Amino acid sequence: MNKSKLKKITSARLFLPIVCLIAVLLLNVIKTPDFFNVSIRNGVLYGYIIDVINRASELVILAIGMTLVTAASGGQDISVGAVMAVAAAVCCQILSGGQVSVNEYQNSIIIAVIAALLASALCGAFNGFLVAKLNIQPMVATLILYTAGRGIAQLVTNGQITYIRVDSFKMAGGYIGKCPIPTPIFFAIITVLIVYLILKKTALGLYIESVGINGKAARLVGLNSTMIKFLTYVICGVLAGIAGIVASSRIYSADANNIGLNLEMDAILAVALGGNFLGGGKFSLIGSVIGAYTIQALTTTLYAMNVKADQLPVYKAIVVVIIVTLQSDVFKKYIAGLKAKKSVAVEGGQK
Amino acid sequence: AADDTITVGFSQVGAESDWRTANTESMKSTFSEENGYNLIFDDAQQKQENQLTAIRNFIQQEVDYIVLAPVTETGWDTVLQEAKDAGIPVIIVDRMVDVSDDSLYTAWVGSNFKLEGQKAMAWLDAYLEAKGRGDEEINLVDIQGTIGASAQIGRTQGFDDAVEAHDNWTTLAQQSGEFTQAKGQEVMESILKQSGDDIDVVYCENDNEAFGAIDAIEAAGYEVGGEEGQILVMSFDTTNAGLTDTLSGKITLDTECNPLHGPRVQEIIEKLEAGEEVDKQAYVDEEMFAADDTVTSIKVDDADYEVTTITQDIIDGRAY
Amino acid sequence: MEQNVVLEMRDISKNFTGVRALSHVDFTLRKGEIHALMGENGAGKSTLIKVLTGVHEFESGSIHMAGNSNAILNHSPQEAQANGISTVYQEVNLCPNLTVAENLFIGREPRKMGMIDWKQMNERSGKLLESLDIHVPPTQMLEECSIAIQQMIAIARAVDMKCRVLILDEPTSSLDDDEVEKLFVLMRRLRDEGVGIIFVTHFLEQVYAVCDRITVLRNGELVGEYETKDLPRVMLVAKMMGKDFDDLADIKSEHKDKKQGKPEPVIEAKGISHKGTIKPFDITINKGEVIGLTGLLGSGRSELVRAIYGADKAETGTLKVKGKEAKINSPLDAMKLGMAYLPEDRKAEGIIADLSVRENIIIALQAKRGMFHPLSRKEMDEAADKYIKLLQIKTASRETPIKSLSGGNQQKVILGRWLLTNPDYLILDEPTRGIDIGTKTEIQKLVLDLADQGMAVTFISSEVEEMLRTCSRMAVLRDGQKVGELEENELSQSGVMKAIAGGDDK
Amino acid sequence: MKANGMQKKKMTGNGFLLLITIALFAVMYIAGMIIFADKGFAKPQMFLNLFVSNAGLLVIACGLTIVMITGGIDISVGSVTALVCMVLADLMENKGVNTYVAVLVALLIGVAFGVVQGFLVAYLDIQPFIVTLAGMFFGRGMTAIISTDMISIKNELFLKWANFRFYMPFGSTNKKGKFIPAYIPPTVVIAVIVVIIIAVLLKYRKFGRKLYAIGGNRQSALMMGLNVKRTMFQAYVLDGFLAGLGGFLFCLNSCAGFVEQAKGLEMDAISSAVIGGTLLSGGVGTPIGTLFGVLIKGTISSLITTQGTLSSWWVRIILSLLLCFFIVIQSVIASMKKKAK
Ligand SMILES: Nc1ncnc2c1ncn2[C@@H]1O[C@H](COP(=O)(O)OP(=O)(O)OP(=O)(O)O)[C@@H](O)[C@H]1O
Ligand SMILES: Nc1ncnc2c1ncn2[C@@H]1O[C@H](COP(=O)(O)OP(=O)(O)OP(=O)(O)O)[C@@H](O)[C@H]1O
Ligand SMILES: [Mg+2]
Ligand SMILES: [Mg+2]
Repeated sequence: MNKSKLKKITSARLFLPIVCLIAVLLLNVIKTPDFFNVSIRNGVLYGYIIDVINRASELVILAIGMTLVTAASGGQDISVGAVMAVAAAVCCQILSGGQVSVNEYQNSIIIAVIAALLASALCGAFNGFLVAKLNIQPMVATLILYTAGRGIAQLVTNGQITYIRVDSFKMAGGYIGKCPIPTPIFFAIITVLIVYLILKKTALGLYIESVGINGKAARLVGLNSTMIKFLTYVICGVLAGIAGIVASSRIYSADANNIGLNLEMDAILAVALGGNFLGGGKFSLIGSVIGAYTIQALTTTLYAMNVKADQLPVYKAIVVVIIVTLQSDVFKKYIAGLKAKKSVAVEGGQK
Repeated sequence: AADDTITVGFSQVGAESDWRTANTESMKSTFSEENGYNLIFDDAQQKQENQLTAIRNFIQQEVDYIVLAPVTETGWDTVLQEAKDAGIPVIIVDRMVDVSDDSLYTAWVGSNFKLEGQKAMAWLDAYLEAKGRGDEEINLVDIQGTIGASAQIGRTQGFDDAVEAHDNWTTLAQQSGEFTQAKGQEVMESILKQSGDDIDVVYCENDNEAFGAIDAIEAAGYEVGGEEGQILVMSFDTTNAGLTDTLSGKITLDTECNPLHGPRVQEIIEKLEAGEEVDKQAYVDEEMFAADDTVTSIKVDDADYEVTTITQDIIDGRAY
Repeated sequence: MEQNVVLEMRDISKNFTGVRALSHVDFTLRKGEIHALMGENGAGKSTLIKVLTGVHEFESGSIHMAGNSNAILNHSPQEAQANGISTVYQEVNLCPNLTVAENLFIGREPRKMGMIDWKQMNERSGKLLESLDIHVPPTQMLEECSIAIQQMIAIARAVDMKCRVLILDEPTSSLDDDEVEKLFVLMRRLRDEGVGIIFVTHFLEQVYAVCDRITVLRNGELVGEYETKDLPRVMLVAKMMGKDFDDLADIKSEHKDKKQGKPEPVIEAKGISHKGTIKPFDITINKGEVIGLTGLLGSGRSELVRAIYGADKAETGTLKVKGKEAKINSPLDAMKLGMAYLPEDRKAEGIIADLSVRENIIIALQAKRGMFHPLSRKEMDEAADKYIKLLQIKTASRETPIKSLSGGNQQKVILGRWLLTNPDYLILDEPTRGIDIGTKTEIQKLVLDLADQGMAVTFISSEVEEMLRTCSRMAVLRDGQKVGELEENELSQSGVMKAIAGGDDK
Repeated sequence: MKANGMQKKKMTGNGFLLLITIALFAVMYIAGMIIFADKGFAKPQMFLNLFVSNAGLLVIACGLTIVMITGGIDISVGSVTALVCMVLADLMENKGVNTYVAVLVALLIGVAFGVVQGFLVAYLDIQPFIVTLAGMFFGRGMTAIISTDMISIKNELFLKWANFRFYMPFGSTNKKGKFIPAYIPPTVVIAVIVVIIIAVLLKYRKFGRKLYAIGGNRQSALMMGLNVKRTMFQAYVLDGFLAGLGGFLFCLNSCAGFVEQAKGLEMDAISSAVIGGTLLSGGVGTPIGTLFGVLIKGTISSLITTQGTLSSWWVRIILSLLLCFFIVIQSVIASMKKKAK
C-alpha cells in the first residue's frame, strides 16, 4: 500500500522536474548556507530565494506562452525576447512622448500599456499567421521577428534608451506601496493563474493538445487547427508583451538591445526541463513553470558561488545535461533494469 | 558635381548602445551630402564577419575612403591588405586594430580605454586622500562590461593595476554586468548579499550598469554617495542619464568616453585630400565629471587631467 | 526440437503497465507452412510478433530458431532481420518522404562501386512491383500512394528479402479480393520454397484458403494449436471468443420489415466534384438507409465521401442536407449539420495517439459544442464509460493513451467518438478494418440498429460480403466516377462484382 | 501509359522547390546587378565574395542540413566555431603549438562535440534542441574560460593559408582602367568540395538514404530494420566534424579568436538550410539547396550594404523583411503547387 503510493508519486509527471528543482536548491545549502534566509530589510523581503522567485518572473511568463506554442505547433517561438523589447519600447515611447528621459508621464499609462500589449499581440499574430496559415516551420517563421524585433524596437525609440523616471512606473518591476513582496512575483502568479483557469474552464487545452498531436485527425473531428495554432501564437505574443513591460519597469527604461536578450532560449529550456516534449502534443503548464524557476535558481546559485558570468554557461550546460539525462526514458528504463536485475538476483539467492 | 564628392564607406559595429547611436549620428552628420560627401553606411550587427564582407563590398564599389569601427581588435590583416592593394586608405575609429603591419591603416581615431580606467582610479586615490581615508582599508567591487569588449578590457586593466598598486585596497568581487542595467542590478544584488556591509566603492564600467547597481544598493537599504558609510559609485560614458545621476550625487565620478568621432575623421580626410601627412593616432578629448569639487585635477603618467564639477548647464550644453 | 521447425517460442510473458498482454504463450512455426495466428482484438497477436522481432522486451520465456540450440534474443528489428525474420507490421511502417523504390530497398540498396545504383534499384523495383501486379511507378513518392498500395509495398519489401520466417500482421486489411488473391499466390510460392509464414488476419475465409495450421490466443493466453482441417469455422470462432457464436447469421432480415414507406432524403448531392480525383456525381441518401459505396481499390470511394463531409473541399456542385441548401467549408460545418465521418486511415487521420481513450471519445462532441462549453469531467467519464461498454473496448482504463490499445480497439474508440455526437448522417469508411469477427458482427448490427432509429449511413468496405449484409442500396464507382446504383433487389455477390468490374450491363 | 505520365510529374515534383529557390535567387541577383550596376554589383568578384565571406557558414550549414534531415537540429555550431577559433588562436599564439597540430586539435573539438551530442541524442533519446542548447552554452563558456582576451593569429603558416589566392582568368577593370582579376581563397575551394562530397554522400550512399528514412518516419525506419540509433549518432558526429571544419574556415577568414565570435551563426546556418528547402521536421533537404540558401542570405546582405544609406535598425528590419518575403513566396508557391495537383 505504502509502496504503491510511493510509486504513484514517483511516476507522476511532475515528479522529476520538482526533484531537479529541489536538487538545485539543496546545492545551495551546502555552498551558501544563508541561501534560504529571508529577512525584512528596508521594509521588503530580502534574501537569495526571494531573488530567485523575483527574477524568474519574466521567464515564467514567457515559459507559459512557449508551452502553448510548443504544444500546438510542435515548434518554438524564438522571437519572444525581441517581442519583449518591442512592447517595452512602445510602452516607454508613449509614456515619454518622444523624449529621451522624462520625470512624469506624457501620456496615460493605460494607453501606453494597452498599446504595448497590442503591439506584442500583433507580433504574435504575425508569427501565428506565418505558422498556422502559411504552414511555415515555427522556428523559421519566428526567426523573422527574432531579427527584426529589436530593429523595430529601436525604430520606435529612435535608437535611444528611453527613461521613464516615474515612481508609479517602477512599481511593476519593484514594489507596490508598502507591500514587501516584489511585484513581478504577482505578475507571474496571476499570469499562471489566468492561463491555468482558461485551460481549465474552456476546452482550449484539449484542443491544443489534439492539434499538436495529430493535426489531420483534429481537423476531421471539427477543430480549426489553423485558428488554434494562431491563437497560441497570439497568446504567446501578449505574454511576451507583459514580460517586456515588467522587464522595462525594472530598469524604468526601454533598452531595445538588451530587454529579454537570450531569454527565448531559457524559455524553451524551461519548457523542456518541465518534462514537456518539444515536438508538441501533451503539455504540462506547471512543469514549465517549475522549469523556469529551476533555471533561475541555477543562475542565482552560480552567482552566489561567485562563478564568473562568462563561465556560467559551462556550468549551466552541465547541469542541464544532467537534468535531462535523469528525465530521459532511456535512463529511467536503465534504472528500472538495474532494479529488476537486483530483485532477480535476490530471488535467485533465496533459491 | 559627382567628381568632387568624396565617397566614404563606413562600417559600423551596430547599434548596441546609446553611445554607438551617437557615434553613428556623428559620422552621418559629418559626411553628409551638403559637406560634399557620399556616405555608404553599413551596420554589421555586432558581427565581425559582416564587417569583413562590408569592406570587401566597399572595395568593389571603389570608394575613396573606408572608415572602420571594428567589432574586435583582431582579425583584420587579410581584408585590410585587400584594401591597401586596391589603394583605398582606411581610417580606424573607436577600438584599435591589432595588425601585424601598421601601414595597413592610415590613421586611428578613438578613445584610450585603459587611460580612462587609470584616470578614474587616479581620481579615486586623490578623492580618498582628500577625504582623509587614504590609509583606510578600502573594499572595491568591479562590475565589468561584456567580457572581451575593448572597453571592458581597458577599464578592467586600469582598475586591476590600481588595486594592485595600493596595499590597502581589496577587490571584493569582480563580475560582468554585460554593460546593461538589468544585469548590473542582478549582479550587484548578489554581491550585496555576500558582503554588502563591507563595500566602499563600486566601479561600474558603464553608466547603464551603474544605474542597475545604484538601484540594487538602494533597495538593499544602503546609501550611495561619496561620504564615509556610503557606497561610492564610479562610472564611465557620461551619457545624459549618467550625468544626471552625477548631478544628483548618486554617481560620484563619471569619466567620459567621447563618441563624436566624425569631425576628427573629416579632418584627417581633408588632410589626405590635400596631400598632407596625418598623425597615425588621434585620441579624442575626454573629460571627467565629478559630483563635487573635492578633486579638481589628477595626474596619470605625468600628464595632467582636469576634473569638472557637473552642473545642469553642462548637461544641457552637451550633444549627447 | 523437431527437425522441420524454424521457430519456437516458449513460455512468453509480457506486461505493459496495467495490462498483461501475453502470459506463458507457446508458439511453434514449421518450415514451409502458413501458420495463422488468431484471436480477438487485443488478444496479443501483434504483441507476440513484436516480442519476436525485438520491438518489445519481454519478461520471461525463450525464443529458438532452427539450427541453433541457443536461445536468440532480438534487441531490434534489425537483429530480427539479420536472423532471417522479415515482418510486415499491422500499421504500415514505411517512410512517406522516400520513393516507392527506396522504401522497397532501403538498407539493402543495390550498389555499384560503393555508390547506390539508382537505375538498377528502380528497375528491380519495377520488376518486383510488376510481379505483384502493383501499378505504381517506382519513382513515385510513397506519401502519394493510397494506403492499400502502401500495404502492398510493405508486403513486397518483406517478401523480397531472403528470409526464413515471414510475418504478416493483418496484411490484408486494406486490400480487396484481387489483391488478396495475388498475395496468396505469393505466400504459397514462398511456402513451397520452405519459408515459414505467420499470418494474422480477421478474415476467416482467408485462413481457410491458405493456412496449414492455426494458433489461437485469447486474452494474452494460448488457447491451442490446431491443424486447419481439424478445426471447422464455428469451432475456431468459439475458441477465439470463448463462446459459441454464429458470425454468418443473417442479421439484415431482422431489420427488413421495419422499413417505412416514404423515403426522407437526408443528403442530396448534385454535381459535386473534386479536382483530380472525382468527377461530378449525384447521390441521395435517405433517412434510415444504409447505402454502400463499392468499387475497386482507388476508385474514389473515399474521395467521394470526403467531398461530402468537407474534408476535401468540393469544387463544384450543391449539397442539400435535410432539404436545405448547405455550404460546407470545413468538417466542422458538416458536423454541425449532423454529419460524422470515420476516416479509413486510422493511424494518420483517426486516432490522436497520445490522448487518452476518454479524450479521444469526447473530442468530436467537444469540438461540436465549442471551446467555451467544455464538457464536465463527469460528463466525459460517463460518455467514455458508456462507449467502452457498448463497444466492448478492451482498455486498461479510460485514461490509457489510445496508442497503447490494440488496432481493433482503437477503431472502436473512433467509432464511439462519432456515435457520441449523435449524427443524422454517419459515414463509415472501412469501419471494420482490423476488427475481429465478433466485433465486426456487432458493428454491423449496430449500423442496422442505428439505421432503424433513423440515421442515414454510408458504408464503405472492401469486403463485398459485409456490404451485402448491411446495405440496402449500393453506389458503384469506377475511376473516380459514379457509374451506377444497385437497388435492394439487385444486391448479390455476383451482381456487385459485375458492376464493379464494369461490364456492359450497367 | 498512365504510369509514365505520373513518373514525369513526380520527378519534377521532387526538385521543384529547389528550382524555385534557384530561380528566385537568380532573379534577385540579376535585379541587383541592374539596380546597382554603377556600384560594382555586376563585377564577378562581387559574386565570388558571396563564397569568400560565407565559406565557413556553408560548411556548417551542410552539417546542419544533415542533422535536420534526420529531424534533429544543432544550435551549438556558433559556439563550436567560437571555441575552434579560440583554441586555434590560443594554441598557436600563446602555447606555440605547431600549426598543423593546432588545426587537428580544432577539428577534433568539432568531432568531440559531435560525439557527445550524438550520444545524448541518439542513445539517450534526449531532444536535440536541448542537447545542442547545452552544447551552445558549453562551447561559449569554454571559449571564455580559455581566454577572455582577443587573440590575433600571427602564425606565419596560418596567415599564408589565409592570404593565399587563386586568381581567375576573368575579372573587372577599375575606375582607373586597370584590369583586376577575380580571385578565391582556399576556403572557398574547401567549402565547395565539402558541398559536393556531402551531396554525393546523401544521394548515393546507404548512410545518406538512412538519414532521409529516419527523418521521414523514425518509427518506420526502425521497423524496416535500420539501425536508427547508430545512424543518428553518426549524423551528429559528421555534423560536429563539419562544424569544426567550418570553424576552421571561419577562422581563416577572420584570423582571430574571441569570446563573442560567431554569435548567432547557428541561426544563419539554420535559416540558410531552410531557405534551401530543408525541413525542420526532417526527411527533406539537400546540400545544394543549402548552398543556394547561403547565397541568398549573402545576396540580401550584400544588396543592403551596397545600398548603404539605411540606419542600423532599418538594416535589421529590411533584412528580415526580405527574408520573410522569400520564405513566404516559397511557401505560397509550394502550396499552390500542391493545390494544383
Ligand atoms: N505499447 C503498449 N502499451 C501498453 N499496452 C499495450 C501496448 N501495445 C499493446 N498493448 C496492450 O496489449 C494488449 C494486446 O495488444 P495487441 O496489439 O497484441 O493485440 P492484437 O491481438 O494484435 O489485436 P488486434 O487484432 O486489434 O490487432 C492489448 O490489450 C493492448 O491494449
Ligand atoms: N492500384 C492503384 N494504382 C494506382 N493508384 C491508386 C491505386 N489505388 C489507389 N490509387 C490512388 O488513389 C486514388 C483514389 O483513392 P481512394 O482512397 O479514393 O480509393 P478508394 O476507392 O477509397 O479505395 P481504398 O480506400 O480501398 O483505397 C486514385 O486517384 C489513385 O491515385
Ligand atoms: Mg494487432
Ligand atoms: Mg478509401
